[in-house]
Amino acid sequence: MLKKAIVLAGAAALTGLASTAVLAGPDDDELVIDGETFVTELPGFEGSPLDPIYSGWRFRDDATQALEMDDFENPAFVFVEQAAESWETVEGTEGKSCASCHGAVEESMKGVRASMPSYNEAAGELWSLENYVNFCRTERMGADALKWDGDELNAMTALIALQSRGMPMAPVIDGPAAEWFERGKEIYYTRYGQLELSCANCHEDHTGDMIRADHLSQGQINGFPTYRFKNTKLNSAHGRFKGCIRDTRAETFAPGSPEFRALELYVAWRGQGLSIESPSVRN
Amino acid sequence: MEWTRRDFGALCAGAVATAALVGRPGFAFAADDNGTQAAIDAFTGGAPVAEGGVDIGAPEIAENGNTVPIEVGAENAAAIMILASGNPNPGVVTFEFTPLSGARSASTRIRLAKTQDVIAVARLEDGSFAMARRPVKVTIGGCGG
Amino acid sequence: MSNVKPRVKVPKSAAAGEVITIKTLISHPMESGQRKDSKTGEVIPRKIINTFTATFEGEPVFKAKIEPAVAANPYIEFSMKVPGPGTLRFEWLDDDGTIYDLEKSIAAA
Amino acid sequence: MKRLAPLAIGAALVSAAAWADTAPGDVAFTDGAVEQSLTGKPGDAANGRVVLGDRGQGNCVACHQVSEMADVPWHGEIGPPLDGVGDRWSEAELRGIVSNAKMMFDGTMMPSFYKVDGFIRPGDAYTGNAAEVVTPILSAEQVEDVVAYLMTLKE
Repeated sequence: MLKKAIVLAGAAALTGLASTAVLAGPDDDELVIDGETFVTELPGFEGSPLDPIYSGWRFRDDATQALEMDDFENPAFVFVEQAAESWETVEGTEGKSCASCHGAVEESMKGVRASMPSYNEAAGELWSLENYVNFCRTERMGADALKWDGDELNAMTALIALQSRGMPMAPVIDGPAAEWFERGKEIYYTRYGQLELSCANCHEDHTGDMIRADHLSQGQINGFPTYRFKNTKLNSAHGRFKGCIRDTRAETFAPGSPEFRALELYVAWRGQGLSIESPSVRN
Repeated sequence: MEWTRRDFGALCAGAVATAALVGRPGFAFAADDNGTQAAIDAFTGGAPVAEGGVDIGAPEIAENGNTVPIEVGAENAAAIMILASGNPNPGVVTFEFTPLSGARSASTRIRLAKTQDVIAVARLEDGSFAMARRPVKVTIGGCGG
Repeated sequence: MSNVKPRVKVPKSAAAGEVITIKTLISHPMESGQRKDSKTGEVIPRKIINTFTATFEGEPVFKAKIEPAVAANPYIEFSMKVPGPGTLRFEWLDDDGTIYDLEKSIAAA
Repeated sequence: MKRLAPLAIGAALVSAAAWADTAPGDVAFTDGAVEQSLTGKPGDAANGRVVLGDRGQGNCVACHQVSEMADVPWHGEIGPPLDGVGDRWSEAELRGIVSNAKMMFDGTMMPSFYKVDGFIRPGDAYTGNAAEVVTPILSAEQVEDVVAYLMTLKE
């Protein structure tokens, strides 16, 4: 007898029908990983454009959801393991590894992902987690910067983000971050490209609706980096932003650009309070 | 009739054995003849194939054809071959069991190029063959491009 | 990623006669041989994990003959009836001839 | 009056030999509707059906359900179902909505399928690169084909 969620008994009559799968909204499933229950739904906070707030996990089907519920079955973890080796590996001219300065990733990186992206005083700009990693590489290790949204950098941010898994998203948007937040908000509501679509058109106004065969989520980023079936690798939030904007028949911004860092801050704020799921699994 | 995607969860091909027509000659793959029948023949050596007795677990709708979880099982199976009748090539994977196997079932994740029937053919320990098929709808992306 | 890495999940201990679930996953692109390079337009040669085997103390437990239609980062899950304490050995055979392997010991419960 | 128009245009075609498609910038909207055919000839409803369902063309079913197109998989639910639109709207209104729905429905999410200006960061199709020249998503002929198909969707 087969045992998985994917073999739940169901009606056999469905097979002939081709189109229109209708599901208005998220499902009711509970995300539990290693005995820990994750917050995938919460009421909107004051000023929140969304109420309730949902994790994208709630919009995926059972088969996709199941892969995130088991760290072994979650393919992202092979890349996390690779990054764990990189963490200990000396690279660059200074003879250092990440661990040389930061020690055990489990200790030093705990909670870091929760406040990303964050304003960096010294740099005078908003930095994503990737910026911090590459700063260490180029300025402390004497190593080359890793490519934005590339496999190696996404694996490293996944390893670091994992140390905050289960903690609430808690970006800081005031002080010097405020202007970045405003810029991100402006981008979120701008109707880009020849299709003239903003993030909000799909992810705010049509959450839960089907766009062709895709079930629209709120576009939250609490699961990034995420392993996607689409390209069978880890994807950064910026990589995902780029894909969405490209699909509006627009000239995209580049991963790592100030525009996408601003957008990342704004979208992180829209999902504040959601549990960090990184590295998540999506379609 | 209104149904939700959630309801698609999935179903066991064992429970829909009616969909699994078999019996070797005349098992036509007219619409999707990618060599599926030839692959079955190669596996069975042309022996007759019984209907049912093989379970296939798969999502009713796969959110992305690049990674479709699938599980097959058959009592007393020595080997189970999985075929994708609508892929460019039918072969997917063949599992071989032994006396040390706990259950005669296994799972993996497969690529399906489009909506199609997944087929599982089992060679049982007594040398006979059994087979089931199960439709899987494969989604396409939401936007253009 | 060139960094091919196998993972296996097996209970650390089990009683004789117990049926255990074995989960395996190897990071591998499973290049199907049907994809074209987006820049050159040339077909990217096939390079997949084509065979997976599991043995227990040298005795065969399970084998999978794999085609390009198995998804990238191939995941295989199966079960074993534990004969007693001993060592499981897993091997993944790449088209290029490389064998990736891993061993896991099971203690008596 | 409307019914006579094709005849008149047909006659004009015979004499003028070459009818130039109305350029995207020259489409005349009246209360969101476009009276005049963009091509000067009737659309091909069968091809319009293809345009509606093809992801590389109109991909209209990404957002709209069409019962008559049940053979085309996966219809979205962003916009209203199109069943019966041939009764609810005139041909001119449908032509206007397909060409530039924002002329009829202010702020609508529906893309403008026959428009080449006023975009923010327009791209070269789905490459993510900047567009050097913006061409309409659908050609004048495709718009007319879509309109012809939509006119067949009667309750």
